[in-house]
Amino acid sequence: MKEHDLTLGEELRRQGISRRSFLKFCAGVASSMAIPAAMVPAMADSLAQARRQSVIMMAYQECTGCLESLTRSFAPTLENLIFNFVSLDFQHTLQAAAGDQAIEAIQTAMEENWGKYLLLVDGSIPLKDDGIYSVSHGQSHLDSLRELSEGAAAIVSIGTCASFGGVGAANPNPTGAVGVDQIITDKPILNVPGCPPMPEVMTGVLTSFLAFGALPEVDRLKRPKAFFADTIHDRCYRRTFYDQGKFAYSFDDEGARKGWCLYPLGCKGPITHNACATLKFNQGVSWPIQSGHGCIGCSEPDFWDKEGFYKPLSAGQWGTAEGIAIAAAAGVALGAASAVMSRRNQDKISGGK
Amino acid sequence: MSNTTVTEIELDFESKRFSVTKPEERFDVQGDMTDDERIEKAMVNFAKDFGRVSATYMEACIHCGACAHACPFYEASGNPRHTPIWKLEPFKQAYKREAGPLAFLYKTLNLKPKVTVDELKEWQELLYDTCTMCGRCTMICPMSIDIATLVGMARHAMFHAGLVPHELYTVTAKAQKEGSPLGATPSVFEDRVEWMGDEHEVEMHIDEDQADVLVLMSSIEIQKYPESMAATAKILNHMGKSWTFRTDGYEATNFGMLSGNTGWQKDMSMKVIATAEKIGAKLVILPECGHAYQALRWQGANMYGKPLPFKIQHISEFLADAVDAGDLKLKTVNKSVAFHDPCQVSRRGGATPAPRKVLEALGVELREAESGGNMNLCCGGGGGVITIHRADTLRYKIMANKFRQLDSTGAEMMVTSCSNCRQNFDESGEKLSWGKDMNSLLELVAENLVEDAKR
Amino acid sequence: MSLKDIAVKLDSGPVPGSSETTGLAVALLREVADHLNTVSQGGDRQVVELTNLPLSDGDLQLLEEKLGRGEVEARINAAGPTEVFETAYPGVWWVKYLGEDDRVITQQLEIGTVPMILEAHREDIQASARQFPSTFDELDPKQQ
Amino acid sequence: MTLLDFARGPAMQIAIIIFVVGIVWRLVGVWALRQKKDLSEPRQKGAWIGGIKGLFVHAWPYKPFVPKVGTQYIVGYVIHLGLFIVLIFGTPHMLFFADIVGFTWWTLPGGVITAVAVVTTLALFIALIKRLVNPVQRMISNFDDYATWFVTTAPFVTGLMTTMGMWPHYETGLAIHLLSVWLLLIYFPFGKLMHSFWFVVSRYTTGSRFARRGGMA
Repeated sequence: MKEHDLTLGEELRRQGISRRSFLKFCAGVASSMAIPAAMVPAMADSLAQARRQSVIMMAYQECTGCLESLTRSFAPTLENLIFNFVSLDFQHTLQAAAGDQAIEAIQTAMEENWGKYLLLVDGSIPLKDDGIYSVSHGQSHLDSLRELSEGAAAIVSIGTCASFGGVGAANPNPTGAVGVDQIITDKPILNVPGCPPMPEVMTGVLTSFLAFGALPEVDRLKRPKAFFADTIHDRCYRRTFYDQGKFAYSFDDEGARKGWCLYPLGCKGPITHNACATLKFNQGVSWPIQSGHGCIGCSEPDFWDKEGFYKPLSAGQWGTAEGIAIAAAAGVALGAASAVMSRRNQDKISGGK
Repeated sequence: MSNTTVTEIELDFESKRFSVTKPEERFDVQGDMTDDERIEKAMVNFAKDFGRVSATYMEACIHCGACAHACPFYEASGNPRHTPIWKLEPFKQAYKREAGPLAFLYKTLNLKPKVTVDELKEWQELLYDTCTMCGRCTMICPMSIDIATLVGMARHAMFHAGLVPHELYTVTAKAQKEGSPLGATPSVFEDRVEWMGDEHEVEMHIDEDQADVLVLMSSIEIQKYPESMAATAKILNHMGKSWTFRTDGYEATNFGMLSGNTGWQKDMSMKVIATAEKIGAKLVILPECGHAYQALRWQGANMYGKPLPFKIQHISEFLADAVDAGDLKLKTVNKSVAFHDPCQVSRRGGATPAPRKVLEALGVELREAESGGNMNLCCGGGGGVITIHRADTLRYKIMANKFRQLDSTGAEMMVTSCSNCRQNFDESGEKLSWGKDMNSLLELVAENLVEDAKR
Repeated sequence: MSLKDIAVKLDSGPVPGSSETTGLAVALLREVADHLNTVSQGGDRQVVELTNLPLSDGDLQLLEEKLGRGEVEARINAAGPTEVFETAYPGVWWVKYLGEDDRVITQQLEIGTVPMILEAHREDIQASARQFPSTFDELDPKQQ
Repeated sequence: MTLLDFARGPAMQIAIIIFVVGIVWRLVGVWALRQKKDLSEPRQKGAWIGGIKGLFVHAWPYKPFVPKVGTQYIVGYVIHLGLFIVLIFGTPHMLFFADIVGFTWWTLPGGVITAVAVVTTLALFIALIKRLVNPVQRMISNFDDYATWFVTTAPFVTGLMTTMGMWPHYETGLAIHLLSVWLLLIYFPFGKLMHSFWFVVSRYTTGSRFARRGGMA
């Protein structure tokens, strides 16, 4: 366990990585986290003092999309720096071990780093029927989460499922799926929602945890403010078109070709907090709005159940023409009834005339 | 105030206008009823005639307060209580609570409290003393609400609840009992007709068995301006019409309508209608009286229950038609004239062009007052207001405005075709030293008839 | 709207970014002017972050035009390439941190004597001081 | 369920149902009342022409009244036109209706809508102050008048606050804005906002009644 005793700075020097490279990494992280560039040297110093961190990553009711996304970080050479430095002690999908061996690995990692390890969770956790709908190695994920969280220093929920229940919790939520923070209440929890989440956010969160020894500042949904403070709409390069009243009304009209605002096509940018507009996906290649599709609000709770991805925000459940007709008929009935009552009253008054 | 009904107060026939002799003793509450009974009566009689039209008006108000600025009473007093729509407040409240489509909600949730007798007593002044039902408020109302009609309905309620101002009640009760509100009983009427016939050497027709034209008179004219009878006779004779006065149906005024007693209103109208039917009249001529026109021309058939078998014309309409037909040869009157439109005949009656046609035939220089014609300022005496002494101060103020309006035309001669307006002008003119007379259109025509043109 | 209503068309697709300017570029130039004043009076190095801002392509073009190119150009190979050039205004540096494939990770305007990434740092100098003597060890004794 | 989901979902549905039921209820409740036929002989035929005329003549006061109520009418027009412009030509608003009627139409830039909304809100406040200060209006005002003012003004204020980013969270602002509109819809049938229907009925009624008599209204 000699590796665990080295600081990150020492480790870097041992690997012959220059200060320049390290600063570049820090500059990249700082930029993505909106940390002032002037703080980069201080951040680098602090990070250099950090010790190797044990990380356990659990996959529960999930689709592995989050992991796919995380492994496509913005600059693999730089990410390697940090991912090489954490000790990923358990990750079901990536590791070679399986079955009993894998379970042993978890036990070992837990025991050795009790109270210190960072628990990353991917996927929602079903609560219904004692969590029977999602089980690994005979243990329900509900029990697994309870057991693992006990020894964790902090928990990071990766993706919308782990954060808010996500797809699993979509109406009618057959498994009673919920996010981590609805089960665990006595640990520091950080949510990195998104379907998938942005890899840069994970890098930023890890770096910040290592550099400052704590999870970064979060908003009311426990999302790191550095990435989730602004809405997509606030940062969108098409925002000026919104302000000018230039919109695309179908995916094939002039507005769409000219790259105008997608609000009428159901873009949820105004109510979605995420950093896609600045960081983009796939190593900064593009992101949904740049590809001509409105934001579907995947980093917000219940994004599946917001009346369809293509319904404008200002529209909603107005009902159906039949419903309105029924309401009108009810109105006619009530009106007629009240008029009949008034007429009867008049008849009574004028002596049954 | 007393609950005793006193109707036996002598009328002051010598006064400049007709009312009771001892106004200082007031009996503004009639009958022996408990408060609950009064409310019950009020609501029942208010709701009785309520229909789609009145309900629409009750629903439509947006409380913008514009009507105040059209009301002669508010303009004279500046008192927000005199805002026309406010005069209906208890009834609007009752409508919402008892009769409107949402009455159920209002009642069960008690959103609109029950109207009390004290409120109604308070509103007596607003519904009778300060409203002539002139309808000017409808002209300014952005929702076009016919407040005057609603006030009329509110008066139905007030009458049956025994909450009519003393004078108006007295006059009305007398009219119901004696056939005329001001003591013009059939025998008095007959006497005066004969007197006028002798005085003006004009052939009078009275109680003819058959006639084409039945002529009515208002008791104001019979008692105060009897020359009207002579003038009418003169013109009809001149035209060679078959006409008659009838002692069994001569009274044009309808205090049943003014005070709010629909039953009495019907009695009064039916008397005239029956007479006209009896003598086979084709035309009933109404005298220069505004509310008589409203009562018979526009409400008569509704009282009768079917369309009337004869035509009804206000004397000014009759004269206008005669002018059109060339039946009247008139001398030219070389004077400038300002015409005061009686609300019930012009704005609410629709006969606005008639007097103008007649004046044109007389060759006068008609000077229209600012806000004249259909927009005319009411004299403030109609709707029974002139009988009510409490209303005097405000009525004089209104008249002061009225005088200013007419004087600003600079006309030499003032003309109207409503004897109630006329008595108001004459009485107030004396009080306020106006120094001018209000003349009758009818009499003006009669005076300037070219007799030798008789066919 | 249902899926059927979404017209499918094979096209070159929308052009990412926009050639229009948003006014942000002008605001940035003002910020640079402020920083230049600070640094010229002996203040610390100042950094203007460009990546976080929703700059349009037009904005970037405008910035490049206004700032121009100066005397120094450098390419650093540390954890991937980094490009540095001095603008036409000495002391105003344009720094592009690139990933593999020369893709921009983050770019900044640095106002100061030398950009941070270009300097040789104390830790690295110390390391080279420790390492340097080994160069002698490997020399052929004959040449000593 | 977040506040916004509630506002876009059940709250909207409930509000629209109450809105429709209430309006029809109140209109039918009046129209189904008895109306005695007027048996008097009309002076002229074609009373309906007078009714149609009545719809328009009361859109602006007759000349003698202009000095007294002209300003009030102008303020009223600013409020009504402002409401109309913001409601019909604001893109998000148009999309709200488009979702119901199935077609879109031309809209105004956001800045113009914001400016119109600001002017309208000011006019609403002027109207409120007048109501509080003018003795006539203060006397005849009741709960309905103030409630109506509130439910009309609230969507403007919340909408402007949302547009200008004055809420801690846009989505909360949007939700509050939507809820304020639902409040308006729910209150609509029960108060004087119904004048949007009654004004037609009432003006037509008076116009035709008096055209029949030959008079003017």
